[in-house]
Amino acid sequence: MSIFSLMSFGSEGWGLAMVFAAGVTLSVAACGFLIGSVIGSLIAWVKLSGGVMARGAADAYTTVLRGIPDLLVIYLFYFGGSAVLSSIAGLFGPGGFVGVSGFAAGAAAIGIISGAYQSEVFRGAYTALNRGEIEAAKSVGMHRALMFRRIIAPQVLRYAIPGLGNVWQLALKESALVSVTGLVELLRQSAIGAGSTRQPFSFYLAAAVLYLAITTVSSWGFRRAETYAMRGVRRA
Amino acid sequence: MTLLSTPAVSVRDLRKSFGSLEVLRGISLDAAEGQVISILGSSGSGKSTMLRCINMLETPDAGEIAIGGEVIALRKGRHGRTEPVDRGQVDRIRSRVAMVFQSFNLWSHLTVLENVIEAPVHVQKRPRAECIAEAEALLTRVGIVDKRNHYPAHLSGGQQQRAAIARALAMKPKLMLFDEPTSALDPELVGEVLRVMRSLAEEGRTMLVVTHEMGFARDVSSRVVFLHKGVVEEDGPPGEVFSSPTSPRFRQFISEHR
Amino acid sequence: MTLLSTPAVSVRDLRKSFGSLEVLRGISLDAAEGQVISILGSSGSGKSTMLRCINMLETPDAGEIAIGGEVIALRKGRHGRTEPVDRGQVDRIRSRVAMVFQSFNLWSHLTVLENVIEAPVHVQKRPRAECIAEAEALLTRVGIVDKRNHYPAHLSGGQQQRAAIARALAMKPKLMLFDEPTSALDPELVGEVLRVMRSLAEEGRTMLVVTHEMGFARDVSSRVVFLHKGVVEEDGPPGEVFSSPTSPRFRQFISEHR
Amino acid sequence: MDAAFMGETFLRLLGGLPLTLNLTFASVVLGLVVAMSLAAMRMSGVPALDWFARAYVFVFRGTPLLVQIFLIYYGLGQFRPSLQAMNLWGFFREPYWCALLALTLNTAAYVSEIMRGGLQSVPAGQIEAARACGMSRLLLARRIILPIAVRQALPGYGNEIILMVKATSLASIITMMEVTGIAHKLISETFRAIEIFICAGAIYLILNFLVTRAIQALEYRLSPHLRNAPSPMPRLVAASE
Amino acid sequence: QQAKEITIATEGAFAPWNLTEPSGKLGGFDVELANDLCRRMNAKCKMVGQDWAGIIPALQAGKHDAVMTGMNITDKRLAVIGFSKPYATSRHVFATMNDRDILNLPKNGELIDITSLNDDGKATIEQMRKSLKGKTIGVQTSTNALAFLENFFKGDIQIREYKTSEQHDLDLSAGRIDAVFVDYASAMASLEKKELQGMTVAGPAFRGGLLGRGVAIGLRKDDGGLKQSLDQAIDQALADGTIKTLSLKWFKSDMSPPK
Ligand SMILES: Nc1ncnc2c1ncn2[C@@H]1O[C@H](COP(=O)(O)OP(=O)(O)OP(=O)(O)O)[C@@H](O)[C@H]1O
Ligand SMILES: Nc1ncnc2c1ncn2[C@@H]1O[C@H](COP(=O)(O)OP(=O)(O)OP(=O)(O)O)[C@@H](O)[C@H]1O
Ligand SMILES: [Mg+2]
Ligand SMILES: [Mg+2]
Repeated sequence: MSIFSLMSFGSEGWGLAMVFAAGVTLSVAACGFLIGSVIGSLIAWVKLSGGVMARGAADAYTTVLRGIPDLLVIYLFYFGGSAVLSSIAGLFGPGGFVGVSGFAAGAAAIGIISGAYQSEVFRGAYTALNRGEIEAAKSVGMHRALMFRRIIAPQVLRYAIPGLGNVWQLALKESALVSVTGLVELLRQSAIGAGSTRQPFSFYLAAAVLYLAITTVSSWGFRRAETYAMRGVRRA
Repeated sequence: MTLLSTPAVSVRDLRKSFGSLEVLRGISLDAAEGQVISILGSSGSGKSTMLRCINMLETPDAGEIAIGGEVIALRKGRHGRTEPVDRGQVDRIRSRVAMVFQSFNLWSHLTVLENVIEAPVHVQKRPRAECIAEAEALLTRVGIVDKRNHYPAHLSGGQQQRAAIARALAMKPKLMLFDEPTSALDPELVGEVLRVMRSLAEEGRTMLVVTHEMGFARDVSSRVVFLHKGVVEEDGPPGEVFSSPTSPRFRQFISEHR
Repeated sequence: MTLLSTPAVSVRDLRKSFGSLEVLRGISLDAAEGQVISILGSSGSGKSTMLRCINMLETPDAGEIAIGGEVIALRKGRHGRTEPVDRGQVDRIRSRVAMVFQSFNLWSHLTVLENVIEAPVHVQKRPRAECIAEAEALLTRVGIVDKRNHYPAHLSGGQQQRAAIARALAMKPKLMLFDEPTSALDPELVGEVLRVMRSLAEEGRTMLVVTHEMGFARDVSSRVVFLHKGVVEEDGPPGEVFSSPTSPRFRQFISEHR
Repeated sequence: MDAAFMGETFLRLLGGLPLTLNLTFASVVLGLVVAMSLAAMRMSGVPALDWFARAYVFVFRGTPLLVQIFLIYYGLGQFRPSLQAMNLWGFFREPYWCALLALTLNTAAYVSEIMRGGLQSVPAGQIEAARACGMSRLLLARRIILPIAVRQALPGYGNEIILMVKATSLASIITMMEVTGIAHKLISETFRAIEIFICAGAIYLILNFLVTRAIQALEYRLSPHLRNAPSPMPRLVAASE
Repeated sequence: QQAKEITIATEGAFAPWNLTEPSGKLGGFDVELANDLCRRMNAKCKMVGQDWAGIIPALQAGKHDAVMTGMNITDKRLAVIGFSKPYATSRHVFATMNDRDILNLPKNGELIDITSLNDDGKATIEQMRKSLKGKTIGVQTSTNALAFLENFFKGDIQIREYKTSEQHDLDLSAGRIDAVFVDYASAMASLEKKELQGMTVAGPAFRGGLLGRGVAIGLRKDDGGLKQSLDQAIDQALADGTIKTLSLKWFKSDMSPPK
């Protein structure tokens, strides 16, 4: 069977299933990435301006979450999370399994992992900022949040976007690990297809193409964002 | 000099060191409302540091700063460093004080016009349309209204300096701190900027101006302060200090000026 | 003015636009060896752009630049933009030309001393020890030898400017391009820097100096060039141009100067 | 938790450590070299090279490493006759070389992006100052751009090294039994996934802890100019170099 | 009697044991047998697909009640989970390519039961050890097949472990390994693929003993009586030939466990 008929969109083809799985990959990665952005900027902020204790905690967070295999985080979140919820539920009534949805657990796990990476990206970008411009913001009486929103964030993005692009790719790939929670994303769908039809190449090639399609769209987005963020920067 | 009302800014025994270098070694200074004080001093004498302390961009090691009668509360923080007790207070005071930096420090991601309206719109929360109109008037006054949609990186040095001046003026501050505001300007523009500053003084705004322009110090300012090695060496009305300086160091300093 | 030898720098019909803005609209200028040329002009008239073109930091849209008799070869590149034919030639010429930038542009990751010896050691490949000795002498001369191990971020404005001047002088260049080299300096230091420049001129080095210091233009320079809206409006020995300016625009320009 | 079981697991997992270290170190070093060539291609101004580098980054960043390893090892394995004809089979026959190749090509794409971010953060004025004193491109890159860019890119690069330590685990799908490979084997033998992963996690955590500390130390060393006060003990340039 | 609700997980990617159709519907031997068993138990069954790596943790966490995915009983697995009685056993064979020099292993096509190895069997294995000396053999990791190779051939052959059987098939055809030791059903499925043309079975088939604990349904240890009813159902299905029929349908050979 040729790869084209294998991947067709008819009832005998895997095309629809693969595209749907790509959609799952995209959405779980995007949710995780956004959660990670929030966590990452908070952690970066703590690292840059927090007290000794807070900085230590933030440091431990990034070291541990970047340091351990992502699969472990996902396991702990999914199975650990269910165990905790189940035992809480057990207090109120007859024991039973309280499921954390695979999608929610996956997005949360990707979020807290990519948050650790994003915090480093943000911190690095912050150190590249022109101190003088921050002082100018202080000198007009901007309070921290306003300064963050109006001056720091737009400029941090300038230097952070290439790094964030990398983390986004990472989140996209991490979504493949979420399959242990039963979520059928692109790589799991490929493995299912490969195992069921014994045609691994066709499936992995199709997966590669779909990943590239996602990357095409997202790198176009990142390029647009970069052009925008780099406005007003003189290049030598 | 007798001060009739609360001084617009009052500095008492200000001290500041960087590492082992004592930059300010006990500076005291009062400026009444509407006064224009020229701060002279050789390079490295601590002029910028003093202005930056007044605006709390550097926290003084010791001393007291009061702006419009309100003392900025300081405390010894962790590691023995001084820090403001209340950041809110600092932000509030700063929004009434404008500063023109020696290195301009325009926000590079905003156009000239956006730079000028940033603080009025977002800090002082004034209506945007009104701010834009005012900003354009200011930019016209300093002669760069045609550059309003340019980013700072695409301006000449003098244009950047004028944008920075416009940004400070747009806040309509009670107190203005100018750090060499005409260093990058040609004589014609210097004249124009000095005219603007004079009219501001007449409106009753107070100004501390670090400058190397003896002409400005002599003709525009109501008082001249000469800093040397972190202390005030000379302080008085320009007529007095230029004709009969008490400090030999100041005499030498002005002797070079042709 | 008759030139006895090849001019140290010769600019023919230089043109440069940024987008739709024509900044230089046909500038011609010859400087004989040992001449000190003051370039005056109001803010935004294209002074910095001209210096930057001579050093090929901006590629001119049209015109010819020759340094020490060597014409910088240009060609139309892709997208119709001009580009140098031989980058090696540009680098070689630049290593004989020094520039002091309006915004200093010190290397932030190197200390003052490292900034000063960087080009002599790595570009000119002179012995390190010799360069350090010379650098320290220069830094002493401009009065910041005690700051030699500081990073630029920890210097005052005037100190940064002096470091930038020392960095340029350390290259012992045949041609020097100064963009407002005394803008951040106090009158005493201005005097000292002008003395240094005069002694360099006496050694036969050529200088193009963008300045707003009329004193310098009048007393130190051998020629004054006044730029206005991208063209040379006035060009002649200071005695002549200041006493009887031909251009009404220049007359107005200097009238503000007290 | 069962301490004896954890101890035994830990020991067995340590057996995979040399391979994990080997793959990480080799791919990080080789990847850096490839990434520098890619960055050079992108800055070269030669359209063909620039285009190639962009396409490279696009493909290798855009697809999962797992798929890359799979296609390089099993995929190219299908072309044995042609590879033999080109005398490349000796290389592609070995899972180690295939794993190393895939890891290197993959990390190079990411590192070249990180470098690009670092390069962008070098202020234009400082580059111009270097050009103005006649620095050639190479010298400019070596003396001015790289030191500033490296400082800037270091946190991102630290991320990447850590990712590589963990990415070596994918080598297990082509029979290379490094730490994670052994962990998976133990899991399918015993199904005590959490305990085994915690042991494996501890090993990776220790490795990565060392990596982060090393990067932090380097970052601190490279940024004296960003610290608050000038060093009380001035660096004696004259004496030290 | 009220119908019980049971959730059964299967990998859905291990043809022909279990597989997924493009529509997402599960199929294969395990799935059809599971449906049959449930009918016998008068239970309401739900089959779910679940990645192999998470299948046991999810069982333990209570996400599903049984795992039916062509899984063999092993001692180490028994330490963690419970098993029903075997519903199938498989024979294992060496498979290689036509062009390799290990084609002529002894006793081609015969079946050797290693539960009680007779002299003839011992001699055969001894002979095979000689022919296979120095060869690289691929095998799926953590399977009975691996245990068998380690027990009988350790020291003579190089063992290379793969995650899936497709992967060792690919390496076999690429020539990185000389043979694979594999479940007969899986080998049969591979033989049909045109990419693996020239693949062939060599030597005898093995069953029993190390290989013969059998394929069974994984359960939690405290399964609340589920094991009992499943065992009963399996006995019935064995007795009335259902398992044999299904086995012939999916594997083209009888995989019923020995009585
Ligand atoms: N990169 C750029 N992009 C667009 N416009 C520019 C750029 N650089 C300079 N200009 C414009 O070119 C004109 C000349 O600039 P230039 O820096 O040469 O002025 P200048 O004579 O040095 O002025 P100043 O005395 O203020 O330094 C200005 O109007 C400026 O806005
Ligand atoms: N962040 C800093 N760290 C260490 N030393 C500093 C720092 N900022 C300033 N200094 C030192 O403090 C002294 C005073 O600096 P300041 O900027 O106040 O001088 P200034 O009077 O404004 O001089 P200029 O006229 O040159 O601008 C200088 O010797 C300078 O080197
Ligand atoms: Mg200053
Ligand atoms: Mg200029």
